[in-house]
Amino acid sequence: MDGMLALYIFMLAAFTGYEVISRVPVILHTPLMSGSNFVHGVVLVGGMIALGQAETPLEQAIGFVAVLLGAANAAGGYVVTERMLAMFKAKEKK
Amino acid sequence: MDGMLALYIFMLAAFTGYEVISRVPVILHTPLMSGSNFVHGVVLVGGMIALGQAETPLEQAIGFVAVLLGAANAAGGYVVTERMLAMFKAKEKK
Amino acid sequence: MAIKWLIDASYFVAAILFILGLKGMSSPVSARKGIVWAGVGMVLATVVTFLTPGMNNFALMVIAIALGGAVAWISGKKVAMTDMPQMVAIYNGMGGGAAAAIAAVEFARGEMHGTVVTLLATLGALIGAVSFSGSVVAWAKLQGVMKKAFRLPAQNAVNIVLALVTVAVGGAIVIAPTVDPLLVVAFFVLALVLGTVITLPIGGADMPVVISLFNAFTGLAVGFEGFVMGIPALIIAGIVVGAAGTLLTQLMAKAMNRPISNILFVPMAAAGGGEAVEGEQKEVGAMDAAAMMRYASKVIIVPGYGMAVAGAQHKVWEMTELLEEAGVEVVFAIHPVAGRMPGHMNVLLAEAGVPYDKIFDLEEINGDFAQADVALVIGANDVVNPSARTDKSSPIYGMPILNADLAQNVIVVKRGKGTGYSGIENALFYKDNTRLLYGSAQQAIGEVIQHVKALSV
Amino acid sequence: MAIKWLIDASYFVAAILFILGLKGMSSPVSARKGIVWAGVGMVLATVVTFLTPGMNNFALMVIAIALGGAVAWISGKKVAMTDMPQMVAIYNGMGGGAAAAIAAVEFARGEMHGTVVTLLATLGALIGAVSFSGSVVAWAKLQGVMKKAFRLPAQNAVNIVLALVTVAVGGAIVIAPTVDPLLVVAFFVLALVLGTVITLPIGGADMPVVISLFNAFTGLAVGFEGFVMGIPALIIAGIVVGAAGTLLTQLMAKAMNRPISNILFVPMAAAGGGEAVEGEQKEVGAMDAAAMMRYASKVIIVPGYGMAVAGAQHKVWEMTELLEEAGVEVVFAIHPVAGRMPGHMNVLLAEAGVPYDKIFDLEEINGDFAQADVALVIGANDVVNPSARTDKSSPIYGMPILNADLAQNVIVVKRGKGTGYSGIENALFYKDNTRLLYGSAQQAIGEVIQHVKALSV
Amino acid sequence: MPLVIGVTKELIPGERRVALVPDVAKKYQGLGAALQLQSGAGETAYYRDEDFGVAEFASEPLTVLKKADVVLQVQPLGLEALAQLKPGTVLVGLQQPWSSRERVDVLMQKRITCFALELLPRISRAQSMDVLSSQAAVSGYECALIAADHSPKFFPMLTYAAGTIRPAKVLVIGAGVAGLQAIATAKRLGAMVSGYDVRPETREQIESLGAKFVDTGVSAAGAGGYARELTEDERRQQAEKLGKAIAECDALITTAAIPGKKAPVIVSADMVARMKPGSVVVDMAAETGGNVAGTVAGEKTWIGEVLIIGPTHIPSRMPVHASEMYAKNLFNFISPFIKDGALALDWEDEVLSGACLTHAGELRHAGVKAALGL
Amino acid sequence: MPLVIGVTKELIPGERRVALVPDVAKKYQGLGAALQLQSGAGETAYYRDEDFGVAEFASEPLTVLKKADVVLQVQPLGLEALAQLKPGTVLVGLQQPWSSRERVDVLMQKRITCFALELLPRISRAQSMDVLSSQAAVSGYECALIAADHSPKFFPMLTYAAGTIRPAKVLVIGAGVAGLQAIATAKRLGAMVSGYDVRPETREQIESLGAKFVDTGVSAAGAGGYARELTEDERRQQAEKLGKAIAECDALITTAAIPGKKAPVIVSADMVARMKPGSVVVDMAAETGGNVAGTVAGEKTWIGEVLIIGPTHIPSRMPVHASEMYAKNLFNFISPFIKDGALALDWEDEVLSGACLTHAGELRHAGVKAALGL
Ligand SMILES: NC(=O)c1ccc[n+]([C@@H]2O[C@H](COP(=O)([O-])OP(=O)(O)OC[C@H]3O[C@@H](n4cnc5c(N)ncnc54)[C@H](OP(=O)(O)O)[C@@H]3O)[C@@H](O)[C@H]2O)c1
Ligand SMILES: NC(=O)c1ccc[n+]([C@@H]2O[C@H](COP(=O)([O-])OP(=O)(O)OC[C@H]3O[C@@H](n4cnc5c(N)ncnc54)[C@H](OP(=O)(O)O)[C@@H]3O)[C@@H](O)[C@H]2O)c1
Ligand SMILES: NC(=O)c1ccc[n+]([C@@H]2O[C@H](COP(=O)([O-])OP(=O)(O)OC[C@H]3O[C@@H](n4cnc5c(N)ncnc54)[C@H](O)[C@@H]3O)[C@@H](O)[C@H]2O)c1
Ligand SMILES: NC(=O)c1ccc[n+]([C@@H]2O[C@H](COP(=O)([O-])OP(=O)(O)OC[C@H]3O[C@@H](n4cnc5c(N)ncnc54)[C@H](O)[C@@H]3O)[C@@H](O)[C@H]2O)c1
Repeated sequence: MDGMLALYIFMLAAFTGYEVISRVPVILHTPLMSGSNFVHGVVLVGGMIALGQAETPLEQAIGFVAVLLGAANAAGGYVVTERMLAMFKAKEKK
Repeated sequence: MDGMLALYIFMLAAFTGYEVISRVPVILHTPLMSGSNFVHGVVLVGGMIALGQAETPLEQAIGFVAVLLGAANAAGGYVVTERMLAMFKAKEKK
Repeated sequence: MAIKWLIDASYFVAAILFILGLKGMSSPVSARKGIVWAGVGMVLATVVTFLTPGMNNFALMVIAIALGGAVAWISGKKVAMTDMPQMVAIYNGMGGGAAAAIAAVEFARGEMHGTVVTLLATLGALIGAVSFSGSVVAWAKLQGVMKKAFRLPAQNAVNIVLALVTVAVGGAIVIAPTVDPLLVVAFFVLALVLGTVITLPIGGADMPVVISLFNAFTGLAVGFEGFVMGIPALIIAGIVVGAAGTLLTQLMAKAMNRPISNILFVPMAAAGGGEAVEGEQKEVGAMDAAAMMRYASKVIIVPGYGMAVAGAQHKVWEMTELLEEAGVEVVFAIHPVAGRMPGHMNVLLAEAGVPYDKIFDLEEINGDFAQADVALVIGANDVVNPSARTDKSSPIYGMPILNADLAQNVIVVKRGKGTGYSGIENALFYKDNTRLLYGSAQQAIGEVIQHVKALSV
Repeated sequence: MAIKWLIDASYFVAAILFILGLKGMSSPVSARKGIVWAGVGMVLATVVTFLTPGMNNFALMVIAIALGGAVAWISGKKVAMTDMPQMVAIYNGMGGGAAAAIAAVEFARGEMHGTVVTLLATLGALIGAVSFSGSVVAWAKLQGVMKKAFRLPAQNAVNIVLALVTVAVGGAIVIAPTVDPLLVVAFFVLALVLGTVITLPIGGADMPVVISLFNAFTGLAVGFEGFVMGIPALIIAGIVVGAAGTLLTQLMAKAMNRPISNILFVPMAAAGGGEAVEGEQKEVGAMDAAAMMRYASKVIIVPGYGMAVAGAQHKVWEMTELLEEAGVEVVFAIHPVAGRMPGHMNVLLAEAGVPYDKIFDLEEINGDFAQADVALVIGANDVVNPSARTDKSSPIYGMPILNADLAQNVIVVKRGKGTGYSGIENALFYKDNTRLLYGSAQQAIGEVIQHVKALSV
Repeated sequence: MPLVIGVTKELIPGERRVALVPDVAKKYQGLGAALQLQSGAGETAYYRDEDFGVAEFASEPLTVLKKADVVLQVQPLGLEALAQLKPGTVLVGLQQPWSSRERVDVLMQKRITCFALELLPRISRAQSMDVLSSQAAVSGYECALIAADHSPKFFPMLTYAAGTIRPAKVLVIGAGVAGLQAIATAKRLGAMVSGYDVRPETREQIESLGAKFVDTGVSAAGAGGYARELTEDERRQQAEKLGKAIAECDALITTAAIPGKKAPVIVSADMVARMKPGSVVVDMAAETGGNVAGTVAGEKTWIGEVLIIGPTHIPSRMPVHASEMYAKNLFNFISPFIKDGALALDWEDEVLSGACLTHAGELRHAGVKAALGL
Repeated sequence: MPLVIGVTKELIPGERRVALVPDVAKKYQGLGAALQLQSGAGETAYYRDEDFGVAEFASEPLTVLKKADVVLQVQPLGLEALAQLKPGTVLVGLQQPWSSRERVDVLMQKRITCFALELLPRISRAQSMDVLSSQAAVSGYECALIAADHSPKFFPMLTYAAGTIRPAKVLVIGAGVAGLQAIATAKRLGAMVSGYDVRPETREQIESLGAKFVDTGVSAAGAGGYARELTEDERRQQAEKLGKAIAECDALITTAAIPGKKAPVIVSADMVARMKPGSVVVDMAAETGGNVAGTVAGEKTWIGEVLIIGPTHIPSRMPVHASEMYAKNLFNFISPFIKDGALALDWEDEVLSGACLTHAGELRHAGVKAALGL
């Protein structure tokens, strides 16, 4: 991957990350932390590919751990975030 | 350039562009239009490179036009924007 | 290698500066800083480009930059504030033209590698050329060079056919294994015509939106050419502007209450008469009303019966306090017969807690309007009707009025076209420097408050 | 090829969904939609990954996913609301661990190409491992598994030395032409220890900030591993989370009025006592106060002398109106001796225009507090002091009080630690369900208003 | 010789206002007019002779009247006083034009140019001369204070250590200038105020002051901002709906007058009887017969346990400001015609001619002519 | 036989309040007490006999006093009335304990258990029994109304067709319960209000009502929320600064009292002389001598062109609510000791014992003892 392009992607992704949450209310800090925690659960995909390419038992073992942890990150992150956000069920305007 | 990466850059740049101005007051619409007009004046750089690589007189002529127009875009865009924004000189709080 | 690295790094920094600059420009507080940042980025990018290895034609380059830059700089400095929109249009058109020219150079060199690149170059050329000719037309119309809106029979059909043909020719270029000069020339001509034809029928009131749209176009074109030439700074700057410009166009159209499609496709029907009728009631949004007052030195508020009907006195006072915190001088001008009983306004302002030393009567304040940046008329009508001064046939002739019309700007808050107690029209509402903020005073001032707050961070 | 295309496209879509999801989650209005979008992106990315050509170990993969996913899902469902923070910590740690593990697999395969890639892999491994062990410690402390804050002598020095050594070992790996397993193992061990040592001394009150920091770390680590493996979706998701997480960490630290450096480096000195003292005054920000009320069904406002001193009555009424527009039932509870003269509150509320039918006296309203979601106490003190009910030695013993303490949540607006007329402490301010909103009432309620508006778009 | 403007102490007992105040006196002098005052003319309104600037003072009112070219007054001059005027004198003030044929005869006979400010056309330009409005504002304010002061109850809501007192209910009937002012004042004091008027446009006006409108479904919009008289049927309907509102209120203020006519009786004895003990009624229309059955002008009467107050000379209760307003109104009316110390009446001016009762021996006002049967 | 609670019509002329109102009467009955009332007891406060529920009525006050176990009154009973009481009767109300040694002697002699609510300890719990506070609230409100009603000027600012009237300046001296209420009421009416008090903490309280504080640099913070007497020096300084504020105001309301003592004279004749013509002074302390030199209790006097009003029996001007408040205060004081129709006084209770003047033939209150020289 071209280093310069990677840098641009990095820069733009950082801007995007910063901007999309720049006006978050305090009350959402924890849910948002949890939500972004969920998003990086996509590491699961990396783990899967690593495991998929693993050949030695050591690689397989570590790969297995990677997938296991990644899946836990994704699944747990989702459930917890979802539960926290249930508090904000949009109230009907009377 | 890797097409997929280009797409990602495109996507991220679009997000960034959208987010950074998403809360602009109406009064700034025109200055901001002018300011973003200035920013794409960077086309000047493209023009310069095109002209720099031009060989035939035709290429040189078109390249010359490209640089000329690009420079006008950049210079004019800056001046006009600057003048419009001078209205917003930060007022001292009494 | 070191030079390559320096150039890359500079482009990178320039891209960041552009983004930060745009971000800055989206708030009145940081707008000036924003343009300066972007400017620094521009200078940086331009300067390092000279270092690019293997370039020729430096003399031409310098001449072109000096010429284009100087002319634009000087005309930009000289132009009257009121002519700004057309200047933006013409500079933008030049950017589009530049993008198209770059594509043309690439076509001329016949050096396009791969379908994707050709596709992008062609797209950029199309968009750039349309933006170029369209912007020139927009400029001509706003500048008064071209006087009348001009509409073909079956305008929309013509537009569509022309667009399809142009795209088809573009497609042919992309598909063709080698570059056919004839095709290219035809393509550019078509694109330029398309831009012209699209723009011709659009009325002056809608122009800013269209200019913004072309601005976004140019951004895209620049971005595409950036892909073609492999310069990420161009890509980023172009696409960011393209996205920002698109959003901005939407916002502007929304602020004018006209969907973009309307502007482009049914211009004469809905907005046609706009330019002809002189002295219209010009609307203003709460955000702009807020900005006008927030950046004023002196605001005079003229409350009337409408403020009483709306019960807006508390909001009005809250707004006043906010403006004063921001350093604006705000006072109240009470007309002797504002409202429906002697002291009507006094009762309400006292209820809201307005201190007495901010309240002035007609004789005390009438001399001050000329020095006021904004006169904010809230639900008052007869008491600021200039015809009382001159029109002997008017039922209110001879009544002294508050000289709100002498203020730099007048903002009138009212619900609609309702008249006052005397039932007559008010010329003040049609004056050049008057803007109407529609809505019940309570709610309208409430919105103004929100925006004043947003401006005072 | 088609499969490759499908996978790439899916990753692309997933990346967009992640960004949109985060964006959604930053506003209460769209937060739930946000997590769902992100969830869809996750499922999409995971499913198409199975299609990646040339992969093995599918059985292991499925088992790992099923196992990890199921355990996490169930524990996430079961955990008490109050234990959420530690759950976030532990899941986040797992993400960090996964990133580190991926790096480990790559090291094990010895397939690293080029310095940059090795550098990124190592960085990712370092950050991921620190985040892993640190998060586990954070979890343990919050869960009560690890009871006491634990501080090494010369903690900061130890931290720094350890960090330097780890980085040095990492550097050695990057520079070395081939992967040295010993070095790698040492590196991981060091990184894990580092995370543990950093986190151990941090007090419970500061934990959320630290967890957020580790969260940003994990994001970065994932992003770096994404580079290593060439999966843009990982890069984007990781870096976006890294950036968002960094900002969030700053915001959280700011909301707590503690610079991040303080939290990490001088935890015992400044915040040490935090956990020991029971019944602290817990602060709340205007935004959260606004959200608590905006999403409440019933709010009872208890004004007192402080509202009079601040002259906040107009703001209070404005807030009330906003809340009512949002569907919240709001009433006023006037204590017989609130203020400094009979009818003190009546005069002020009347001035602000509060209708009489929203004003209730002690006998009428005291039964309603138990049904109220929020009791908002504005500059009142003695009249809501529960010791009047029970503490015979108190100078206010025997005075009937408003049962604000029975409300679900209590928000108290006051300027600081000032006592009321009777000069005594108020146990209400230390209750579990009480939050203090510091500031002069005028300004504090003004801020609340702004946030209520932001929540009611 | 400059124009001489004469002002006496008011001759009617109980009248404490004066038609000229020092500030305005200076303005007349600025226009070149000379002042002829009775000494102590402003006394009852707390204006001192020495504050009037350069003026001639006489101790006898008749001396003043004899010398003046223009006489400013508040209450109509009696026949004896009129007899003292020079023929052709200009007389400006309230004249009760409908009340006395005899006085009109004398005015014509002596060829007095008499302006009755009751007749002032109610156009925008004339608002600054409108004494009815300015004095009504004073009256409305005063009547609300009288009601509050005489009520045995608090007007505002009041929570005190042993309980809560609910705010008093105040009803104001007639929402002209005075009625609106009464509403505003009672509202300021914290009462729950409702208002009632036969003119439908008053609903919005009443509500603009934060009060409630009592809707009876009867409308009596008349010409020129005045109300017309109601039919018998309308009265009945009005009475029924109003009765309920009256029975509920703690204080009632009535301000419904019809210019030149006896005030309509809107509140019957029966309605009063249904009021709560301790209620207070202030009948601002007492001087022209009263809106309430049982009102005695100038007295406090009890009907059962309801106190009915029929105040007279209400603006005189606030002589400082009432005089100031009155004097300015008069000045705005007459000063446009004083130039360089001379009077030049412009009969083309619709306000001037509209307010003219008699001039050059003629009765000029058609309405009064008709009313007096001339 | 149940406890008999007796209430008479107040015996002092001008007193229109009554110590029991129907709502409270029902509460006593709910506690098992029987009521013995003089018929028409509540008449002057618009309460009717039939509203008091089941009660025995006598036409003579003395009959009531003879039969009652507990007597509730507003004003202190005279010697004649005291003579009618059964020995051991409990007497609750205002007693003016410092004013008459003779009455105290009779109370001791007849072994009357007498509670003087002036002596009530000013602790939080006792606020709901504090008649001084509740009646002061009434007085403050009334005095502001009296001032507005008597002022020849508008209190609020008022822009009318011919000009603008600036708001009146009102100064309130003494910012206790009554003073604050006067400030609030004058503020409501739209006046520009300032307040003054020797206690420094009143600055914030005055400002909390939107009024200005007049700073003289003298503080007289005393114990228990009461003010102490000032030294001669302090008086001078106060006088000087105050003089200026007084000269500027259009209406002055004084409420400074020191319990059990003659009210301090704060406004000298000289200060009054410097006031503007048409100014109004309402001296709420008139009954205890007045804060203003020249006040005559119960009368309106003119000093030059300044009107000085010394109202007495102020709460009686608003008998309905003043009685309601008073009666509730009394009920809150005595009812905790009435159980199942019997009285059981708990002398451990600091409020009860603190408010006790005489019991079982003893003078219980140290302060009064000292003051009367016993
Ligand atoms: N002061 C007195 O003693 C007195 C007595 C009688 C008559 N007058 C007469 O009353 C008039 C007073 O003049 P003015 O300027 O105060 O009032 P005005 O001329 O009556 O005008 C009132 C304006 O307020 C607007 N309005 C009504 N409700 C509103 C709401 N809820 N929110 C926002 N705007 C609202 C109306 O326009 P929209 O309907 O479009 O909203 C109208 O243009 C004069 O002509 C005067 O002569 C005065
Ligand atoms: N009603 C009467 O007739 C009367 C008469 C005399 C005495 N009292 C006594 O007064 C007390 C009344 O109780 P209360 O609860 O109304 O008041 P309070 O007990 O006096 O408490 C006032 C509270 O307001 C806060 N405060 C002051 N200024 C403020 C500002 N600008 N913004 C926000 N908060 C502010 C103070 O805390 P901070 O300093 O931390 O801000 C304080 O905790 C009772 O004890 C009562 O017995 C009443
Ligand atoms: N345009 C101008 O220049 C101008 C000047 C002054 C007054 N005005 C307007 O003229 C109107 C009348 O003012 P005014 O104060 O002189 O009125 P007024 O003294 O003539 O009457 C008082 C009020 O009593 C009402 N009324 C009469 N009969 C009634 C009945 N049977 N029941 C209930 N109400 C009854 C009238 O409608 C009027 O509102 C007002 O709306 C005022 O604003 C206009
Ligand atoms: N804690 C409680 O339960 C409680 C109950 C009732 C009243 N209070 C407080 O007690 C205080 C006194 O109340 P009050 O109304 O009975 O007072 P008061 O009637 O005794 O005196 C009226 C006011 O006059 C002031 N004053 C005295 N001499 C003065 C002088 N020379 N110049 C200027 N001002 C002078 C006093 O300071 C006081 O504020 C108030 O602050 C009140 O809030 C407390």
